[in-house]
Amino acid sequence: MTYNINDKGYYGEFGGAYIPEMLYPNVEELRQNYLKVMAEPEFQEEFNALLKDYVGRPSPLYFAKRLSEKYNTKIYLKREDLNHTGAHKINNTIGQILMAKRLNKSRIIAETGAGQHGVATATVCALMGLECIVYMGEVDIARQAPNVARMKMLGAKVVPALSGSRTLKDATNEAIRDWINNPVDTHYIIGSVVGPHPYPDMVARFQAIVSEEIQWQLKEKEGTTKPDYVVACVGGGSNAAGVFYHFLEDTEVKLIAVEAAGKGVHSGESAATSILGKEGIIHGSKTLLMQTPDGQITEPYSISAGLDYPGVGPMHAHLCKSGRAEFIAITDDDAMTAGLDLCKMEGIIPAIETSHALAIFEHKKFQPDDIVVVSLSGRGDKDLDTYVKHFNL
Amino acid sequence: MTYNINDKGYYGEFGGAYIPEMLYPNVEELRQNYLKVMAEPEFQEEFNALLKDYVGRPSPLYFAKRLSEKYNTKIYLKREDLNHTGAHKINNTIGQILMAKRLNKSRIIAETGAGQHGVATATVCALMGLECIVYMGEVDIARQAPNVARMKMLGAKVVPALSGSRTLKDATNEAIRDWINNPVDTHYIIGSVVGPHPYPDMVARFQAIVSEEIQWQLKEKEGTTKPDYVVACVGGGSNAAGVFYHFLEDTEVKLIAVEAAGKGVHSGESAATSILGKEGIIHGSKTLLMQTPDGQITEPYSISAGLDYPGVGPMHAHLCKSGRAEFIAITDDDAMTAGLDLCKMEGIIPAIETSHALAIFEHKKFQPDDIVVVSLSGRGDKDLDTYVKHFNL
Amino acid sequence: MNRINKKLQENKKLLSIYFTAGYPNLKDTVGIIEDLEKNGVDMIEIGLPFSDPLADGPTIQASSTQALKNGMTTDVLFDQLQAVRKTVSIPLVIMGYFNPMLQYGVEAFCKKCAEVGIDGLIIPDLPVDVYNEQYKAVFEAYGIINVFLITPQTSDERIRFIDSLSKGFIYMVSSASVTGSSSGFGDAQTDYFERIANLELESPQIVGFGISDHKTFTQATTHAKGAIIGSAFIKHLTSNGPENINSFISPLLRP
Amino acid sequence: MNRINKKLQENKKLLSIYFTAGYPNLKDTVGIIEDLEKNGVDMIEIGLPFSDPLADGPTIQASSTQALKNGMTTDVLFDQLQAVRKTVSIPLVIMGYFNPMLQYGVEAFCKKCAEVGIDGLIIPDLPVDVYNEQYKAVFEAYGIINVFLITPQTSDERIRFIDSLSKGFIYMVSSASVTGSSSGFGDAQTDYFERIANLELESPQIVGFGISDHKTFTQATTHAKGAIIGSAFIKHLTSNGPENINSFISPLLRP
Ligand SMILES: Cc1ncc(COP(=O)(O)O)c(C=O)c1O
Ligand SMILES: Cc1ncc(COP(=O)(O)O)c(C=O)c1O
Repeated sequence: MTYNINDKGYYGEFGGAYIPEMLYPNVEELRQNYLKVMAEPEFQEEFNALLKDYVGRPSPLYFAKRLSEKYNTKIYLKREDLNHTGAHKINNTIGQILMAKRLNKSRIIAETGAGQHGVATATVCALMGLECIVYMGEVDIARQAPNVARMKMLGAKVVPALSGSRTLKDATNEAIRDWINNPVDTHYIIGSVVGPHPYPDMVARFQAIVSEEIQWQLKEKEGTTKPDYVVACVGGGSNAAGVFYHFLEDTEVKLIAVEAAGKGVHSGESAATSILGKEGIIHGSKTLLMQTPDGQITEPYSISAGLDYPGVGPMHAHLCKSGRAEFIAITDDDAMTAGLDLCKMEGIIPAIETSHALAIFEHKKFQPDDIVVVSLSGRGDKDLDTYVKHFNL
Repeated sequence: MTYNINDKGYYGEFGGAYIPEMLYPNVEELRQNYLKVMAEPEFQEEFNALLKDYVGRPSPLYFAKRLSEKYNTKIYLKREDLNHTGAHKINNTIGQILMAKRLNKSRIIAETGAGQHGVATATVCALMGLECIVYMGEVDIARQAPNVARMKMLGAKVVPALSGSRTLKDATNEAIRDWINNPVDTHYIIGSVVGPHPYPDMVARFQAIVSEEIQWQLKEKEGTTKPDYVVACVGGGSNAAGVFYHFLEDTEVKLIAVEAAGKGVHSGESAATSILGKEGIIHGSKTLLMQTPDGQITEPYSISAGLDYPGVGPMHAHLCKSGRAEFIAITDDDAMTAGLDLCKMEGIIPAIETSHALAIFEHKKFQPDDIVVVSLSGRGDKDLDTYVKHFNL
Repeated sequence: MNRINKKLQENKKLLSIYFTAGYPNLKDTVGIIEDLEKNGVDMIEIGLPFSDPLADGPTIQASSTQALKNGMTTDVLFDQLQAVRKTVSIPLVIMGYFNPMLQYGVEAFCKKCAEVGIDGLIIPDLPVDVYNEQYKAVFEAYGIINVFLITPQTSDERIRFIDSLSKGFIYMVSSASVTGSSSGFGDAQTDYFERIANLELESPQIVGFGISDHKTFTQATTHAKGAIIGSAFIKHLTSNGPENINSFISPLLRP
Repeated sequence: MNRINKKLQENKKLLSIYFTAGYPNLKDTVGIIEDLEKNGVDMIEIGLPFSDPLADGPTIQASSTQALKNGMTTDVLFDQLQAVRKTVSIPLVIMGYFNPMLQYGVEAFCKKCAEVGIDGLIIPDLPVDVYNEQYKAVFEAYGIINVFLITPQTSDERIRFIDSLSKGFIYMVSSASVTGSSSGFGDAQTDYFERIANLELESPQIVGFGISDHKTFTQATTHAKGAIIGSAFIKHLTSNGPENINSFISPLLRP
């Protein structure tokens, strides 16, 4: 079995491009070009130079000494929080903005949940001097205010999504509508491994740099390219796709995907797609999603805006269904506690999304000589208000 | 002439240790040990490992293409904003916490203005499991709220300084008082190249990594280790000390120090010490400071909390008086405009402190083939409110 | 012969109306269908509401949200349509997104359509290729016509491919947009309408998106066989309720 | 002979009082000095207020801030003291931070002190070594005694060095703290007092910091020659104004 995409754009039975005809030319243009463009030496050169000099890659692989002692195992944190703009999201937006330029697009749209992807998109648009419109759910605009301010400073227009649960799913709908309305000059920078083929694969490839680095960094530190476990939180799944990528086919490396259980998986306020979801179509992709028996998409809930999404990318649907990755759901409370714990133990304030992944250590026991790499997908500056309120600091 | 410190702890006529006898044992202990400890291979190893794996060094030297085009010169940005915690300040706190551990101190105090040094100190204390108390002016607590929240999350106690202008100077007074009251178990992590000898030199040495990197990074990019200009904002001067350090004695490299003019150098609301200051003693050091004819220290003003200090470190007093560095004062408005300009042109939101340095390009003309390295000393996440209000975003 | 094909043979420009099932009230569906036919409408698209109608503008979105709140589901819709063929004879098409159909089961869905007398389906997010490879056989087994969309961006080559798969009419999206976006047609549309006419496709075309009144209906049908009105009719329902359909339709047909 | 040295020869425990010049009101300075002498105080430290008194606790800080607001400056203080020796004969010491003196000019400052009859200076932030290397000659030229501080952390070796430079008394800081911090003395202080006594220094010691009443005065002067009260007196001034100095001093001396 392969865990990568096939040439029809599917991971196992998941994926594809379930898009209205209005989007066909755009998506098809991208599908025909993305691999070719990415393979161009000049593209690679420009991409890698920006990752190095602008984003600050490689991001460190940091051995968390005190955390490791506490949980009696070897914990490495892959420090995507140190990237420019503060999360893994920028790896993808750098790649996509270069793609958009090669496709002669002059106008960029994006959806955002936590605002990290919005900021990362606004950032690369400023860098390239392109117009930028970011759709963001009204609820997320309120709970991720610092990122809204950042997008505005970067010159992006932030448009509130007012329908549905007014979170990431609805922002994505609005972005797709914009794209339908602007089919010629506009590139849609999707922020995760979701959406119609070739987006999941393209985004995963741009994020794959993360696991590529983990391999040589671990080699330097532990003499092996293989961790025992790789742990990542999953909203749409781009972060997990990035840290899993180069380990997908090597089943000696165990993959753990952490989802948001919200107030509890069966509380009715959750975003644990792997448990609550069924096969279906969301945002142009066949995948697992939370839905009513009738096929209406359910409004998810998580304290973390970036995980508050009723689907997962098709890669993850496949990893889940095939058993390749273990899926674990972490509640709001457990995530928050793990986040604060990292602050106090290691001096790193994680994004609440990331805190879900960190909670793994209270939920699963590892062996003393296990090498566990956790993706520190983002920093928590955007979440200070939520943390402060939660803990009455 | 030398621009470095002499063995009595002076830069030219500036420096020394004008401290109450109560601080003598602490400062003397430090003076006797700091060079020895820093020279130890294990210290170097631990310091460098943390800078690499925890802080994320080397920080990129980024060629700012669009900015360079706009100003028709070659502008490189030294990306200290990408460091863990978001500014150059952490270079110093990593060094000092290792020093404190070797001196068997269990309790750490610090002053902070912008909150960056407070966060950087709280961070390394969390990392090492040490108690941390940060003094911060009441005015700064209000205008740098995100950093206050960060310190609390990191487990530090933030104590408001209520005297004087309730900014950085007063926070420093409070920290010194704390140290007087706790002479045995406590190390005071000063956040800039200020204070009694050996602090200015010790902090400068910890920050010197920045110019060390600039040398080899520039060699890679331009084939020379020497920029034509190095530009940095100066509050106490640690950022400038770091980027100047390895160029101090090479007068082919022109040094530009940018101070905060506030509402105008002669408006009565300014922090432009090099123009408004006279020789005197502040916080244990003989240096330039803003004062009344009577020797009372003047309350400074700047929109930027980190530059809102009535003195400069003795190294900078010497660089100023000797003419080795050019000192330029930038108003609030000009700094803010330069900051927003960087957002829109390069996708980087700078700290307001840093924005002062960036304003240099509107104030001084460079040649097309000049290589101008600007220290991007910190990111602007802490300043979003101030920017948003200033520009009505 | 399918009612759609029969209707397409009539020597007239066809007026087709879209509305969202279960809107404004859950039980309005059949009444609206009957009234539309009585008022001279040629064909009806019954919208099966979806939580995330990403090809629709605010008007149809809002009507879908309300319909779902009212309790509309796939089962309820089929229940309501159970006896529709006792009173209605014009072609009926269900327009909906693919996920609800997938959950119902595509075959079960087609079967049920056939049972209650639905003639065709418009599924914006079921791409032509997926239909062709996976679902064509089922649709044909139950005699359900699948209606494909084309847009001004669709290449001639692709249009011919779509034409070759079409068994009824081609849904010609007037401009690149979600529903309810544009008002009136400009030169770009005219060029597009003429370009398509010149292709001399096998399938007749019915224009949708942006048609709201007699003028745009006339413009749209200069070259095409008919036109579909959606958002404008939903707005009418929102303002006037389901009782006064005549006041919307009659000025369209007899201005 | 300097008034300080003369006073130190008296066979009694000396009570020295600190207050901030210009506090509570700008013109209170001389009146307070006169009253203190009248009430039996042996020596007075006149605080020259400073904007950033980093060795002082909140009480003295606040009095300094107020004094500066009242208009106290170095010039004003010397003006006020111009005629003080007409009415006051006990030793007078100015206690202040170094920067205002530096701005005045250290030599000019010493000269002025000598002119108005100031006997010594206590400058917490002028370190012994700097004094020794740069300012000793000037102080001695004008007959101004510089008073050095020692603390419980000061090593014996350093204390002996300080002793060797002292021309008057050593200011023995009772505990490691800023002014106004502790209340009462514990074992640590007693040990420290005894340790210093055992060093049998040349210079007499006067204890400061943490003395507020007859009890602490007695404790402090068991081994030392005298004690200085600062914050407690400032608090008294704040509460009772400059008129009732007797009510503070007399219970100290005659409980
Ligand atoms: C820090 C961080 N981690 C994780 C995520 C989840 O997204 P994804 O699963 O696509 O990585 C987000 C989304 O905003 C994020 O900001
Ligand atoms: C980003 C940044 N730059 C510069 C400064 C000024 O301090 P220094 O001159 O010591 O570098 C500060 C102080 O907080 C700061 O946060």
